[in-house]
Amino acid sequence: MLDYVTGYLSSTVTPGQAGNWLWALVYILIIFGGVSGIVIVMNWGERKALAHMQVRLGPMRVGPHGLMQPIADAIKLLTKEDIMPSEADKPIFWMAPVWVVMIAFSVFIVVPFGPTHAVTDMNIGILFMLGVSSLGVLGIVMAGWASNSHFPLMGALRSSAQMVSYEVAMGLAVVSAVVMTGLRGAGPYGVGDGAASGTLSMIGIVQAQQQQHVWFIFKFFPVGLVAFFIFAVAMIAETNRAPFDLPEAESELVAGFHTEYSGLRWSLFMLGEYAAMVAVSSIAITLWLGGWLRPFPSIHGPAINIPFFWEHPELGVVDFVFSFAPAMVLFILAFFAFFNAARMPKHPLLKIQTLGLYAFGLVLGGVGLVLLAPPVRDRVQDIFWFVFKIACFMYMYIWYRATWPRYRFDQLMKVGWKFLLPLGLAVLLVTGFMGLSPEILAWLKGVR
Amino acid sequence: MADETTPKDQLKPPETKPAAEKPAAAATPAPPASAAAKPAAPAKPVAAAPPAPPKPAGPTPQPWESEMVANFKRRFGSGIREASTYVGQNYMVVDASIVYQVLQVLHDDEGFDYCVDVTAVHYPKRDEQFDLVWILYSFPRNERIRVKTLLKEDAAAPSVSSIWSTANWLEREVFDMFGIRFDGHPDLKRILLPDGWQGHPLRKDYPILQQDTEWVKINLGIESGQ
Amino acid sequence: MSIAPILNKVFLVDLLKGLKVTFKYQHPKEVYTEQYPLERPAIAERYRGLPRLNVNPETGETLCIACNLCATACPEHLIVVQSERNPVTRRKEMTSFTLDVSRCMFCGLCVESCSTDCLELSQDYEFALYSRDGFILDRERLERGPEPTVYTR
Amino acid sequence: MTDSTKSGFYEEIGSQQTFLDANELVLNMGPQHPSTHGVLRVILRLDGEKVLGTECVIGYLHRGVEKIAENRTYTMFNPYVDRMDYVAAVSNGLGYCLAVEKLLNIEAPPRAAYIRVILTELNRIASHQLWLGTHALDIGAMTPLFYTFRDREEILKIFEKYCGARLTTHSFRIGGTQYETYEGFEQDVNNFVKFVGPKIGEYEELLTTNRIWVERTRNVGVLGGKDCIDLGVTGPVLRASGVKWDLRKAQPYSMYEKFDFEIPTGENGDTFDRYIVRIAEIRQALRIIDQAVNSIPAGPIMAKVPKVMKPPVGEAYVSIEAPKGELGYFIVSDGSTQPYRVRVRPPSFVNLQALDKMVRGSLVADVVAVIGTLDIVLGEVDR
Repeated sequence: MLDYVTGYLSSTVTPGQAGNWLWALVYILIIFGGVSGIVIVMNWGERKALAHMQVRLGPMRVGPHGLMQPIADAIKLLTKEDIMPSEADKPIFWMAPVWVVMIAFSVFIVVPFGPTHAVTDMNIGILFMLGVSSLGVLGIVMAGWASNSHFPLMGALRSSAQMVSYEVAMGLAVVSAVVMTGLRGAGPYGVGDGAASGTLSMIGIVQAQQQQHVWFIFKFFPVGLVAFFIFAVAMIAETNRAPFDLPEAESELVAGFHTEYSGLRWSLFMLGEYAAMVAVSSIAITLWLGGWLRPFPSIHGPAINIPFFWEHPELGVVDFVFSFAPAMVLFILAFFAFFNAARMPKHPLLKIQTLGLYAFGLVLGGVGLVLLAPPVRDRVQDIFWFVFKIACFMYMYIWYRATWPRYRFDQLMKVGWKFLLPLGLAVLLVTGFMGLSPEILAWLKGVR
Repeated sequence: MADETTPKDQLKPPETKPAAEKPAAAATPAPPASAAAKPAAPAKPVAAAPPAPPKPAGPTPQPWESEMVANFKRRFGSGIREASTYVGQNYMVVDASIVYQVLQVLHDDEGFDYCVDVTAVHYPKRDEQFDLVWILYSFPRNERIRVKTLLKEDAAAPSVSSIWSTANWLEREVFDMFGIRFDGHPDLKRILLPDGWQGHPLRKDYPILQQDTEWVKINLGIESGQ
Repeated sequence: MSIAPILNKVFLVDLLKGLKVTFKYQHPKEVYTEQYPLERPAIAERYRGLPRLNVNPETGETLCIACNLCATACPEHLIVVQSERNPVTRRKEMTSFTLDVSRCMFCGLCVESCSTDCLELSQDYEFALYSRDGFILDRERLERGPEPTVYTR
Repeated sequence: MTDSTKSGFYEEIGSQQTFLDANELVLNMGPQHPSTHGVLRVILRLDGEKVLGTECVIGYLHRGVEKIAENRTYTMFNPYVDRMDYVAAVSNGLGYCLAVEKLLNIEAPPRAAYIRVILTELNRIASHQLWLGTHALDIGAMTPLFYTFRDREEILKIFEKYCGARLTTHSFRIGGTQYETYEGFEQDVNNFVKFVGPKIGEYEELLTTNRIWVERTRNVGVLGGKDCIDLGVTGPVLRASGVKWDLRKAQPYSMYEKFDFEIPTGENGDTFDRYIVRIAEIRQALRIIDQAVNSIPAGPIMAKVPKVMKPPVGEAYVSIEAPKGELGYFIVSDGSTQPYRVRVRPPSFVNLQALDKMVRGSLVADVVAVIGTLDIVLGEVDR
């Protein structure tokens, strides 16, 4: 058994590719649990971060600094009365949240948390992701229709229109990234040491970035950046988050498509929404931000040739230093926990909470210590960087939500069709042109 | 609160107060009393206009002399029953038959382009039960004027919503509260009270505790809204 | 047409400015929330809270002279003062005093009308009950005055 | 959706066929809706998201204030007016007191008038801040709500220290004010003026230049000056349409003529202009407060008022510039201790009437923005 495990751990392909069904199942379970965990943390984090941006405290009562709040919420939602409107289309009403969650999670099959840490690696991975994630809108339309109520219906209609519009711009941005994988990195900022073949595989895309020694966000600067920007905007619209949260615009449509939902079904919608946020963030990370690669992924070996950084004599040291990052982040979190525990008001009622916060800090510190151990340190690198990037994206989501007003429906369409779509086309054209420019230049020379 | 169950007898007086307090409040003049006092000054401002007011102290309405009033008097003759100034505020009392023309002229020719308010006052003891009051303001003249007319109980008033759109809701409110109908109003129905409500609450013969118990029973499913 | 507005538009300066404001306020020092039962709010001296009947601190006798002015002044008519004439001193003495706080709007007119220092609106604001009956305060409760809630687990 | 047609609801509402040969969608916005600011119910007739017509159903908060007034003495009715426009209770009280003073033919002493001005202007700021927060929330910006409420809290603290109540203050009495300023009042007010100036800059940073905010509010709910006057719309809504009219200047009351301030006006009469006008009004109010608090005269705070108020027979209409618009009181006295009739001219009620004209042909999201920009308080609409 142990041999089996270690044998797998040293393998270089994903379980899906290896045809290793048992490990695939384990991965599915881990991803399901992990993404649910991210959603739970995000739930707490969103409420806290939003609260602090709004000069509030957020949840403070359930556990120290409200750490237990998501769990309390979950218990409350699960034990709530299950209300189904009498006029609702019952099977569809029942199916809609399940559908949303199912779709949101099936996307994660191809998300590479590391070179081997994915359920499978399809050769059409990115296509699969785009295709499956856009099926999520079906659940929203189902919910809106089945509720037999006007607000949900309008929310569903808005949602479908919005998703369809932004799929296009999103697709164009993605295509430009996919094109980049096939370019040898020529052009004005051309770098790289080999001819990468174009790929749609998620892992392949990250490996292309590794080979070309550049995150695609910086490739053909600012082309990659603009493509990323298009994707980032479309991504927010796809997941119905502020400032594009029209389908559930609270002040207009009460709660949009899930107005009639409550309790468990509602929480499934929330789970689906947050999982979808994580999913599209992972696409963005994979395509533009180097996936599981750490920052400056190429500064570690002698064959370095990155335009932004000069040659460095102690290249191995960089790798070494970065390998401490996971533990450091956990130590910082533990420090914050201790710091806040020490700052807790001295009040007999808060004794348990203070102790709890100390314990939480200890747990974080302990995990950090474990991550210091060399074998774990090496193994956890990829996943850590991926999750860290996801966390940054989640923070951005919260930050936007706290700051900006909401677009109106027609303006949303305008942004999608009149701004992002032409920009996406332009980016695609420029990407192709920049990639091909040496050949074109050569051809032009030949003509002359 | 330990004592919240003990003094059961103490609960009684406040509980029964709404009904019992009316006579007590009548020590200081209450609606019945003031209504009874009405005959003493039946047509208040109109009767009070002559220089011998019932109260010795306080300001009295002075005749309002101005070019505009002279114009109106010339044009409508005795239709302008009174034009006075009271505490620095001008008002005209106009016959119900010509009030629409007067208001039209005020809007079109005299520049009273802003209808501040339409309201009514009920004098049940009077022959013409209602004072209908239009409060107008003129932006160019920076001047206010009140136009009043006296209405019999079942008489309809002309609607001025064609002159000032703002009168639409204000007239609906007067209809709702006093039951005064407005001829030519585009959509005369109750505005603050529910559609099927019986009675017009701001009439003086509608006591403060009265309610449409039937409506409450049907629509709210409770015995009383109080 | 200067270039600055165009640049502002292209580089999303207007949006970033907003982000800066919200980011700045994340500092824990900016938090404005009061953790209510732990932190007691500062109540102004003139606060109009739960009514109280004052007694003479030396003798413990009520200061109320049963003049009924508060009951007359109350817009909601929620004060009922009952009194009887003491045959010895020939003065009116208050026998009962009830005040229905559930209908009180804390306007303070009763306090203004009180000819002695008896009736007062105290600084107590924590008065929540499960039944409306408890809001009808009798003389004993009013003289006892505010009973600040003590929070325990 | 088929079931709602069965009930006859569409027929009742008068739903018509749209050009695509489909039924209009009748959307019941409210009375329980996050952004109808209380219990306003708007029946929207929609073609898709486009508004074909609206009908306001109001009265859910009707408490019969005018009837109550007829059964209370002049003094006793004073606290009730606070409950109409409860976010600007001080203004309500000022209007009522001025109206009764007019009937009694008395005038508040200068010190009282100054205190009244300070508190009313503070209340105007509080009202506008609350409006800004909720309006921004309607348009989707969550955060300004909390910033404005945080700053409004400082005003409420001053109110609490001054008169003992935060919201429904009942701070003015007929003939003056009941309370002398507390120790440190001037200091508090001055501190507030200094404190809130930069904060307004922050609201503006979040909203004024923000492209989403501008797009959401520009050319939304446009109301021209002529329409405003025809519809009787007053207050910031009127001024945003370019009509430079403010009762504090046009017919000064309570010594407003002594203060130096400007009337901010807009040009287009759209939602954005109304926002700009209100923000500018907060700044002007700060100016007035600054002048008033630094030149507050000494002297009595109460005129000689009879214990039992019996205004002579007569009637008077007095109006003030409340944060929402012209707030008028038409009081008829029959010489007794109780008013014979009190009519309140509520700015919110009249302004709300313009909703239909403003949203016809726009989208559902604009309805929300326009309801917000009208700054209605349902306590005042329904009274």
